[in-house]
Formats: sequence, C-alpha cells, structure tokens
Amino acid sequence: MKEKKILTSDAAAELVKSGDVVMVGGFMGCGSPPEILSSLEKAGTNNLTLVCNDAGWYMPDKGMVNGVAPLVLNKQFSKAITTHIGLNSEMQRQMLSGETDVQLVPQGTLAEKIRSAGCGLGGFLTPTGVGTEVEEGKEVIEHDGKKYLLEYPLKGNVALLHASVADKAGNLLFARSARNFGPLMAMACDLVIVQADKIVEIGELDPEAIITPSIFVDYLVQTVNAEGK
Amino acid sequence: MKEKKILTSDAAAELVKSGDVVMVGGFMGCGSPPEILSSLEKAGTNNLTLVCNDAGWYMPDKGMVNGVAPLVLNKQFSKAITTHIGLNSEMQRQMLSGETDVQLVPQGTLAEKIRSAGCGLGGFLTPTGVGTEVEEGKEVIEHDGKKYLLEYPLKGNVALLHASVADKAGNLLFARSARNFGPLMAMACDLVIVQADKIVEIGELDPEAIITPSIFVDYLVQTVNAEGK
Amino acid sequence: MEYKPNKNVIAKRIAGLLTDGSVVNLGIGLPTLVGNYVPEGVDIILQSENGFIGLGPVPEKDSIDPFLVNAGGSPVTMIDGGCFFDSSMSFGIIRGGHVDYTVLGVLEVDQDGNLANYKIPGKMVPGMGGAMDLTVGSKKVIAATVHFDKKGNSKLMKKCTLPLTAQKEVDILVTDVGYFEIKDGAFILKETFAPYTADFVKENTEANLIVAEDFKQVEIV
Amino acid sequence: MEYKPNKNVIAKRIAGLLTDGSVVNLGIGLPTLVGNYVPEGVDIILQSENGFIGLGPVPEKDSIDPFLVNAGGSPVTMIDGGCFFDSSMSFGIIRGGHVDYTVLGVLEVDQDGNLANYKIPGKMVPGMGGAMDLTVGSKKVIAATVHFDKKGNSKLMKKCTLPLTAQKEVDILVTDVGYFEIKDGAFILKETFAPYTADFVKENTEANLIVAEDFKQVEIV
Repeated sequence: MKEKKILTSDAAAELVKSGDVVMVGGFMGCGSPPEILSSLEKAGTNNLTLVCNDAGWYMPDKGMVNGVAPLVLNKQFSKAITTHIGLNSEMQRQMLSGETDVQLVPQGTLAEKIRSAGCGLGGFLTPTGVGTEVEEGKEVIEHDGKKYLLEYPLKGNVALLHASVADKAGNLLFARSARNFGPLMAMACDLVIVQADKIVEIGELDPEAIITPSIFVDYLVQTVNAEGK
Repeated sequence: MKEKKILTSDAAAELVKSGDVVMVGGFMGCGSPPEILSSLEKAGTNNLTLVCNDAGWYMPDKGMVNGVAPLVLNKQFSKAITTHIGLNSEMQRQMLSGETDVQLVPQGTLAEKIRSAGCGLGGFLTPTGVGTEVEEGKEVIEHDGKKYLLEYPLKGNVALLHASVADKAGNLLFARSARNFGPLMAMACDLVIVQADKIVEIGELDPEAIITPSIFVDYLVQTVNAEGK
Repeated sequence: MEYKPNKNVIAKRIAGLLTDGSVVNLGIGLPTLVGNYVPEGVDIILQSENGFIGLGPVPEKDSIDPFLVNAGGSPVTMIDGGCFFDSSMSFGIIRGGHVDYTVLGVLEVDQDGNLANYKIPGKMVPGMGGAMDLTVGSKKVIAATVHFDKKGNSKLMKKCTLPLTAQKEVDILVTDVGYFEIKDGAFILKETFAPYTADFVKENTEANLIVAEDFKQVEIV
Repeated sequence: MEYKPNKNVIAKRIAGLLTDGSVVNLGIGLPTLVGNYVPEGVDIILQSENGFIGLGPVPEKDSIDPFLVNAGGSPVTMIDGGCFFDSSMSFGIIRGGHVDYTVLGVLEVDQDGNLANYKIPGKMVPGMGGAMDLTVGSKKVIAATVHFDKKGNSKLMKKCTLPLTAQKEVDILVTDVGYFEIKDGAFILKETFAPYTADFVKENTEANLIVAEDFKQVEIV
C-alpha cells in the first residue's frame, strides 16, 4: 500500500484556498488539529466557510481560547455552519452584527448531513427540528404518521482533522472523545489533511480497530508538540 | 455497568416467536451465529420474515450448507428481504414457485435501511436503483439535477448475531469480514441476541476499539464449538 | 408560603426517577447535578453526545485527559464497559430511541410539552447543539428548572413564547416545588416537595393543571 | 477472421487501465482475474464490499481464516494497511464515489451505458447483491465480457432487453476483441486486440460504433 505524503503544518495550511468550505474536526476544540489551525491563522486565508461542531472556546478572561476560535478572531470565516457558538463571544458578536453568516444546525443533523455527503446519499429524513425554526424553508415528508424534515448532504473542499495515531498509508485512530466529527468529515471532503500525534509503519495498526480507512486521507502532518499523552 | 444475561443457544432460540422479523448477521454465512441458528432450526419456529444479506450457501453436492440455509430448507421463512440468493438453489426454487415472498434489495440500500431504523431516521435518498425495477412503486426525488429513490427504514423484532468477543456488559468485537451487517442490525431490533466466541470481563476491551456498544445488546450466548480461531 | 430556589431538590428527585440499567443523557448545568444523587443499587449508563457512553466522575486534577471531555467541554472520566464512537453513531443512539432518559435545562416549557431552551432572539444565540435531537429522540424527556423565574413568574406556561427546541416532546417536569407529568395539554401534579402543597401550586399556576389521583406531598432529603 | 473466446486477454487489458494508488472493486468471476495481471509498479487497493479494503491473494490451504472471505464467500487474505468495516461504511465508500474503478461481469451492455447483469426473469434470480450500488457509485465502471454470446451475437447492444442493474453508468467496455469507451450513445472503439481489426468489429456490430481518432490495434501478451 502506498504511503501518504507528510507535510509541515505550514505547507498543509497553504492547501486551503480562499473561498473554500473547510470542515474542522473537534468538539469545543477536543479533536481539532491545533498546529494546522495555527498555521492557517498565520497564513490568514480568508473568505472561508467553516463547518465545525462549534466555534471553540473564546473566553479570554478565563484564558480559554482553543479550536477554531483564533481564526474567528482573525475574521477568516465569512460563513459558518455549526451547532453551537455559546462558548465563543466573538462569534456571537459577529453573528448578531451580521459580519459572519452563521447557520445553526442541530448536531445530529449536521453529523448526518456530512455523512450523507461522504456516503453518496442524496439526503435523509429526520424528525429533529420539526415544528421549530429549523423547519423553515424545508420540505416536510410524512411517513407512517410521523413528520420528518428532508435534509440534504453537506460536502466540503478541505477537512482538517486530528488523529492520535496514523499509519503511513493514512489509516487513522482518534483519541477518546476527540473522534466526534473526524471520521465523517474525512469522507465528505475533496482534500483531507490530518495532524497525527504519532505516525507508525503500515501494518502496525490492528485492521479491526482502524476507525478511518486510509483511502479517505490525502496528507499527514506530524504533530510537533503533543499536548496529550 | 450491569452484566447481560448469558443464555444457552436453545434458550435464545425460544425468544424468537412465530411471525417475527428476524435479522441475521452474516455474508454467505460468515458472521451468522451457527449455534443459535441450529437451535432455531431445532425449535422449528416458522412464519418468520428473514432479513439477511443472503440465504447462505446451499450447494449440497459440494457439501456447502451454511448460514440460514438449513432454516430455508426447513421452510421457517414465509418472507425474506435479502440482496442475493444465488448460492441457495432451494431459496431460488421457493421464490420462483411463490412459496416464499422474496424481496431483493440492493446491498447498500439494505444496509442503509437497517441503519436508518436504528438511527431514528425516517428514510434516505439513494441514487441506487434509479431507472431499474427497484424504482417501481417508489418516490423519486430530484435534487441538484440528480435523481434519487426515497427508501424507508427497516426494523426487526430480533437480531441474531455472531461476535468474536463480547464483554459481559455486551460490548462487541467482530472477526474480520464477519462484521458486515452485525453492528447495523444490533441497532435496529427490539431484541438483540449475540453468539460470542469469547466472553470477557467488563473493562477488558479497549473502549476505542469496541464496534457495537453494550446498550444495543440484550442477551449473550457463549459459543460451544468455535470453528474459527 | 415562602419560595426558596433549590436546585439540589430537583436533581435528587430526578435521580429517583431513573430506572436501573437505563441509558441517560444529562444536559449541561442543573441536569449534571442529577449524577450526584443516583440511589445506591441503581446502575445507570451515562451517554455523552460528543461521543461515548460510560461517562464517569470528574477526574483528579493530576489525571486529567485532554482528549476526554463531556458535552460541555469539561474533563471527565470513563467507567469500565464504556466505549467511544463518532458523532453520527452518537446521534444515531439518541435519535434512534436508545437513550431512555434525557434531562434538559429549560428556558420555557408549556402544558403541551413544548420546550424552549436554546435561543432568545436578538439576545442569546448559542445554538441548539444536541438539544433538539435529544428532545426528539429520547424515550423520556425530563425538563428540569426552578419553579419561578427571577420575576416570580411560574415556569409552568400555557404556551412557550421563545423559539422551540422541540414540539410536544417533554414528558416530565421536575421543579424545586413539584414533580409533574405533561399529558393531553396539562401539567399533571404527581408530587409536591414539602413544605409546598398542591394548593400552593394551584395558586401559582395559570397553565392547565390537574392534581393526580395518586398525588402526594413528599419530603426530599 | 476466426473468434476464440479469451478471458485472460480481457483481464490483462483491464489491469492495464488501473492507475497507481487507485481503489478498485473486482466483481466475482471474470473480473477477479484482473487481480492477476496488475503491472509491476502499479499499486492498487482492492475493496471487498462485504467489508474491507486491502484484499490480498488467496491463502495457502493450511492458513485459511474462516472469517476472512471475499464478496463471493471464498477465503482470501488482507495485505498490510487494510482494514475492516461494516456494510453501511462499505457501501458509503462505494456510493460516495471513493471507489475509482469497479469491474463487473455483464449479461448485457448497450450503447447508452446501460448494464444488465443480475437477473433473467423467470429463469435466474440470484439478486443484485452489491452490483447496483457499485455501478451507480464508482467513479469509473468497467464492464468485462467476452465479445460474442454462445449464439455468436455481439455483446455490443443497441438497447438492453433484460432488467437493468443501472442506467447509463458504464464508462468502459473491454472484451476479448477490443477496448471501448461508451459515450453519447455510442461505443467508441479505442483499441482492438491483434489479430482483430476495426473492420472486424464494424462488421459484427449493430449498435452505434465510432472508431476513435487515436484508435490502434494492440498486442496483448
């Protein structure tokens, strides 16, 4: 099996182009790739659409800044599709002022929209959001006496993910709860770049335990400063 | 965490009732639970609806009989929802003669129908089957210039699965390609019974490597004669 | 009768509702307290919608794992028998009815079981996170709130005014005054918590209220 | 010119079409032969729709693993770097366009790229298995068949008569006579395999046929 190219985080960040839909793994920063995001902040690429569970922590008074929050401060996103921005006051400000177009999506629906895109489905019916503002502008389909919203797939140009271990072919493991949206985003983007805390030889990972198959991954970035164990 | 009850395969088979929709894991027998199926054959419970990738091998001249094939011979299924019966001449005979109502479904669609049921979705849009006999009687929805069939979820009363290892809480691992439909069926049935080749203490399995979470499993059956390693 | 807010009473009563072996999702804030009061002999499995079951207690400071957090982003632990999964599996579990109880905080709840807890237009826009899926998908939805808002208005409403999290999905409401089932367009008062009485609830409720046949006043210790 | 069926020629030519690093699904039967002829220096990853990538060669008799079979149910092996998954992931990979080439056997194929390979009404009802998803989802669909049926009719049809596996999805047809692209309602002849000539194909084809500008006769060794 062929090896994937290993890039520096700066080189990886350069692959993100202005205007791209960028999917970033992580849940309140847990599972976001800190070094790639830091390089992307430095690169300053803007007019991006963010797809991420949330906008990270931005509570400067508590010293809590993580995930995509620095890029939000840097105004690199013109649009965000996310489930929750409650821990990032700057994102809330940008939303309320209209500076950034923020679309709030139920978390299960966001996960399923991304999976749908990766799996070649044209959409799915979910009961979530029926009778709420989420229903607005959507088709409601009734089946077996229950109402569902028809939700469509969500694709991305680039996925930026964080793995605990990758083999050189690109097979991935994720650390504990850092898995969250990572495996889904890996399937739904044209270009998948993964910051891995550890990179091992092909054949070292248990083929029954691999979470993301190598075929979804385009580039690896070796973590320089691992924060976890 | 609570332990799941461990049953004999005979006791497990008794939980299957006439008229039940029974989902059986496995792909040409690989991943079907041989001892539970053998007990179910002995019990003779009939008028069942089979949901399974295929009807197993039934090529008696080659000594190939596995999976659900003995139950097909025993005429325990009045209906079957499956993707392929090409290796079971008796199932083909029953279908052509009208003895058994066999519904053939594309494999990816069957997998997704079962997952949909388990995941509380009301259905999904798939491009598979558009312009074929599979389209008959189904709603066609166009989106972004592409046609999709609206497919609905498929639930079951009982799932009969084969795991390589279970812990006493019911967390499951599956052997190599024996995984196939098992994890999906575990989510989609009211009652989930798993024949496990090995049963270990709670806490012995790596929580990142577990495939099916314990909460889906109702009963375990310890394999008496393990055929694999 | 004087009212004094008491979140622990709410958490204690809800903990008593959870059945042995059940799968439970506790929202951030008040609902999280429920975990502290689960009776001995009742073994529940906590689901965390960011991707695991088997949520355990808060870790000691020196054993914090930065990659193991709850849905509020705070460090937690995992008990033996727990396991991790991705977000599509997590919400498959939730939407698929595999969570027995979800306990949610409340901005508003009404007699039809409508819930509003994610948005105050123009003011607070955190987003719904997993709350919509949890409310729609869980077998039993338990709303948890202090009985009166800061202005002294009862939280038992005739009709929610804020954008809904979900329509007609709340089954049970537990406040620091009483335990209510929500059914057929009314709050059914099952218990008050001493010293509060059924009369106290009646006097302070504009929404449809029915005192259950088996109503009782109980002491929450 | 005398015609002699030769499956290995088909498999060899298809093997030469597969690009380095591509993900490939080989159907049961004739397509499986393709695996034997992949040129040196071309590293492909075989997907097996029953749930893994990294399909390896047939095992020695004494090292058969009963839990590692291909989509035909026969024992196989896995190469380093392969991994297992469930059927929803497997067909997510297939339907999602993550398989670069799928090679399928054929009952009928026509000038519009329609394919029939799963059913002969009243006679053969094995079922479509994964064939419909593979045909619809793969980036390039390669149909593999001997050029003439047993009655001597060309397999290059104007219009399929059997129930379709998929509509307008076949990109390439390789027979033991030539290599064709299917585009805009015609078979485009790219190559014939010596000794067959373009004239031989023309004489034996009723369907729309276009000889490509860069047509050449090649030797398959």
